[in-house]
Amino acid sequence: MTHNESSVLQVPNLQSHFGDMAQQKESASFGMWLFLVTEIMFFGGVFCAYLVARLQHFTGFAAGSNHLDVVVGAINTAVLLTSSFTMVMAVHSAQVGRRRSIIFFLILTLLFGSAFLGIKGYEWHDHWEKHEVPGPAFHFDEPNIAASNAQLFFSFYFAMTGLHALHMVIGAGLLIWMIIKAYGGGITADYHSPVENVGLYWHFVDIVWIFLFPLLYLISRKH
Amino acid sequence: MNNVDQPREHYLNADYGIKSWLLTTDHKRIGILYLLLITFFFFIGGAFATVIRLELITPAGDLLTSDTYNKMFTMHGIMMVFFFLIPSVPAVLGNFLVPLMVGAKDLAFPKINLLSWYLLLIGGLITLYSIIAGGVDTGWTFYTPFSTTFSNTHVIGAAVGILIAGFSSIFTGLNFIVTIHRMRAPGLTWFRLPLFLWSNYAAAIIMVLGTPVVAVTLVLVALERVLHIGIFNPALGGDPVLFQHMFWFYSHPAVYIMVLPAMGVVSELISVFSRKSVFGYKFVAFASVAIAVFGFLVWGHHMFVAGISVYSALVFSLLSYLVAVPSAVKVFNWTATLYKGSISYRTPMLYAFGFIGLFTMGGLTGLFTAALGIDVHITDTYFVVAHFHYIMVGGTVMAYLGGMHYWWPKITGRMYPEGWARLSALVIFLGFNLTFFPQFVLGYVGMPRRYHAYPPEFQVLNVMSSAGASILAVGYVLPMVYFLWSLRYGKHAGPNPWGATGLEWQTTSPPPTHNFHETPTVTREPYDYEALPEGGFDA
Amino acid sequence: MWDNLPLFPAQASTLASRTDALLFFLLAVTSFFTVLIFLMILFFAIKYRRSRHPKAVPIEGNNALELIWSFIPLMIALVIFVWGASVYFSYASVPKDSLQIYGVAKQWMWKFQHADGQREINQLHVPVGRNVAVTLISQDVIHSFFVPAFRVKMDVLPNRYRTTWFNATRTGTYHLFCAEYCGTSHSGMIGEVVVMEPGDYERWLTQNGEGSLASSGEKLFRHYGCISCHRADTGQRGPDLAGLYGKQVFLSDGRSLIADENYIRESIVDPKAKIVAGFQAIMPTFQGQVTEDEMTELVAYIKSLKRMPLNVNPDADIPSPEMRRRNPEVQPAPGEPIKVPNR
Amino acid sequence: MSEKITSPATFIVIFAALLMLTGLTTGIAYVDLGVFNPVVALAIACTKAVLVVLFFMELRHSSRVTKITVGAGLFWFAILIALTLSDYLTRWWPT
Repeated sequence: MTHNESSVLQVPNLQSHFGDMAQQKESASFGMWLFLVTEIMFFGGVFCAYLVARLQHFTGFAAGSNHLDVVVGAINTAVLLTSSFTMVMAVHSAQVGRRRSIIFFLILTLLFGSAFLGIKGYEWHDHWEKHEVPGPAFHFDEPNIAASNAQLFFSFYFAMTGLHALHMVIGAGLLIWMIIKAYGGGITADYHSPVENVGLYWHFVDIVWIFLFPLLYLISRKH
Repeated sequence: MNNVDQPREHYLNADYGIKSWLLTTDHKRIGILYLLLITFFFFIGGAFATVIRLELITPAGDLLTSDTYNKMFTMHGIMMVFFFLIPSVPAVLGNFLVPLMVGAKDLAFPKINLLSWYLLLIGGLITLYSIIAGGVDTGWTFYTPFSTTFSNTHVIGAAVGILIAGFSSIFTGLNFIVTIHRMRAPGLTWFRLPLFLWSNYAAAIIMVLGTPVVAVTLVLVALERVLHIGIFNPALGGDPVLFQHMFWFYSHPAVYIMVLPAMGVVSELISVFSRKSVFGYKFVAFASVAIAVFGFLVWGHHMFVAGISVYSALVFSLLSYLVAVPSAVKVFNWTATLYKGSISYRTPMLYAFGFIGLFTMGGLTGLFTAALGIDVHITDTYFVVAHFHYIMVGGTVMAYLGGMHYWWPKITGRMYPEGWARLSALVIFLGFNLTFFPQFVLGYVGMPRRYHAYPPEFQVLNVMSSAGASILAVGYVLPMVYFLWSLRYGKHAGPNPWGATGLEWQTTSPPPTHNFHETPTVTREPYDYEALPEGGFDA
Repeated sequence: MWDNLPLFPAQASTLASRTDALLFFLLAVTSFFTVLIFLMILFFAIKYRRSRHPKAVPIEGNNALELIWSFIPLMIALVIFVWGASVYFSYASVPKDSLQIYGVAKQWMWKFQHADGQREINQLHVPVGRNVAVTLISQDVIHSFFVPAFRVKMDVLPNRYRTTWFNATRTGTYHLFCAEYCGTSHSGMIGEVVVMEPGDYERWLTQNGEGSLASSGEKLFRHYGCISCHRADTGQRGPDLAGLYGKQVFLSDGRSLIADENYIRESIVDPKAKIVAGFQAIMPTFQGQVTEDEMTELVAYIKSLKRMPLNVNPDADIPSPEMRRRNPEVQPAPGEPIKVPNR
Repeated sequence: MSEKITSPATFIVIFAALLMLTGLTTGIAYVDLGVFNPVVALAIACTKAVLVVLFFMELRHSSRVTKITVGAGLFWFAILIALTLSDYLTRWWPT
């Protein structure tokens, strides 16, 4: 945790302002966690707004929620969890230094991540077809339900899943970067903190979805 | 430690050319880049303030149209808050000093540090573009539904600019926290850290935890303008008061982002110019952290008349009084530090005195605004304007200038001219009080803020305020001139012209690129002036 | 007082003197501490200046002192808190016997309507010595109703009625400001509050009357066809509104609420938002058709509807939502007023 | 600071548990539990999140300061929710 001048020389991948690899790795990991905490607060803001709006317009939110396809949502959750599993295997491969299996698992992660985005895109398209996208064309006809409240639900739905998807896209970019880096032999058993930190980010985005799925799809099924 | 060992190579002359500056990862050079950038933003924000004060000399709205005036105070607020005050002490002095004070070669993430500067630059340019393209007229607070539905100015541009600047702030905070945790020199335990580091650490906590919330709030505002979503739009079932909750969750603690690092500067100044350890070091250190934490619990006091529940208002008012205690503790400790000290009246100390005085008045008037019954009357009046200018300008800017004078020899290797500097400190103090003290009266008498024209009976107080502002402007231009002058003609400074104890004074002035010729080891408590050799400095 | 340099606002309401008393207490406390700090700094700075006191005496700190100067400010702060809260509670609790005035804020004017039907713009006439409640709503953005002489301020929100009150103690004309920034002519959204002797106020009312608010509301009630469903006799489609205001309403989703102005308003602009138990959501929305002024009249009319003695049964048990779901017979028949005991 | 390497078997077990919990929460959503539907759904989500954080993200083996950091993030999120709700949940209380 402290500076050590003597070990500076001749360690590849060690940036000159760090004392040793352990300090560098610890700093990078701590920095990543700290960044994820800022992400908690970023999504936390929207979650808070969602909670307040749902309290105020409970019936409309429940009705809107029932227009989401739970089965598709559940499948997508499973897809994303699978990508998290392959990600953790990629990190594991990096720790034991198997280059080809790092690349294999990273590509799998990228594929599952893309599949998630594809399914999400299919759902969005479906809502578009059904005129469930907020705007002048919004249409929602159910007895005893105010369309404006259902529209507010869909506003949140698109804002929250949209912000989540944006994070997924950024994650996919990071994965591609890692694949290239691993392909060039830049990830080894001695130096793999980039893959670990991308993994942390990927899992965090997964966790956000773990909460979005029940909040948007599930908790208003029965009422 | 004589002032003749001017180093042959240091961070300023290690490399030349535009590229060596714009692509640098040296925290000291990035600190200078920040200094240039926020000085630029400060004078833009100051220009808007000048126009505002000129308009308010007469009761009628005769200089500008209402729309222009509204854009002026909006842009003044946005520029000063997001592009000057929030980056001021942390991004300039903090960037320069945090690695030096912990005895490290750089911040933990030098490239991210450079990225932070570019984010502030890009955010600032986008915001400036919004100004040139026609301006923004929502007030810096962006209250909905005015900002989302009714204003037809460049709200999205300003929101995106602030969002990007917000990420700059997040990354700076993140860098500071990791650096202070992971990069301290051998022997530099937490309770040996200079108080400047404690307070910057506390401010970094707020940057990291608060900024994301305002970021996502502004994203929602922008989305609401572009798409047909109505999260804050009452016409679509949304809730404008919810916006205020989310906005102030960050924007109240943001005041502590501005003032905590300033308090850190003052702790250093008071100590070195009294040649004494800060009285109650641990209490001052923990007070910083306490302010950072409590600061997050009080945002509702901006909303006592906005339509929140009475019970919620009670809770927020009570919590607001709790945050007053650590602030009071700091003021008492600074004052007690002077007791039996050996006090020198060098310019930085004058600024520190000015800070304590103005911050005390700003803080104590905070007791008025946090008192529920009185806040009903004074919120959204000039009383509040005066109150937060005492904290943010009287507090933060005084400390920032004090710090600039104090570390100027370390940054540039040259001394500033003492006579002129004392004069400017005095001019700023007087100008400031003349500008903002009348506004307390104005507010209690009932003049609402953001008024382009006002009833004639408020004129005398407004003229006093405008007169003060012109004095204040002179006070702010003076340092610009003599700092530039000193770069060429200033006396050479030795490594430790003030006889201070921090690690930053153990290296040469200006420091070499890697800060220390050999990694320092700390064996003493902070502010141990006994251990220093007698004399040899001119403080 | 100097006309060009007012140092203190006029004190013209019961709340003003209470607010000012707290202000003076705060001024005393804060002046004391400001002067104390200033004098101590000055004293130390002179006494221990380097030329006279070249060698500092090292002092680490003193825990007892730290405790004292944490504890004393905390205690003072708590006193201020309690005092401020008590004033705030008075401000927030609208007395039941208040004279009711309605108002609409819009960019950039104030419109007020008195119960007897007088309307005025950017002027508000009120009697002295009487509790006056002002219920306000905004037609567009957030405004704020601010009368410095009364020490009263309240943000006026779109889509939500809020009520503030005051009891003027001195006749005269006082400033009315919009205190929440609301766009281009924010500073032009000012008016005056005219406080009159009760007799003068009565005279003013009769000179400017146009028929009471409730009677205008009744016309609108017929004009918009509300009457065809919301009636006690043959109504099968909508709940009768007599005696609705201030009473408990059971909703079809099992919740219940107290009918206030905001509930009535919401039911007009967004009828499906809250369905009364036992009814179908067949009412169309009137959003965009009813102006805020008309809305005020409608609300005033519905508030004025007293319950027919015939249908009143103050001793009847309120069926709990649970019971109502299981046993539909407990539900009030359509058109029958909701039976609730007096609270 | 030697690195602890978790065996893939652990990851497979956790992964299976996560899939099971997903199925479980989806199924329970169709059972009427009254007010407990959201409670159960969020409890399961929290369990899943904890599994991911502890095992996939290896918080178990992280430094103390990292654990404190995560705790601080959750604490601040709780502040945001709690104090915002302190307004919304008490708005209709009588004065």
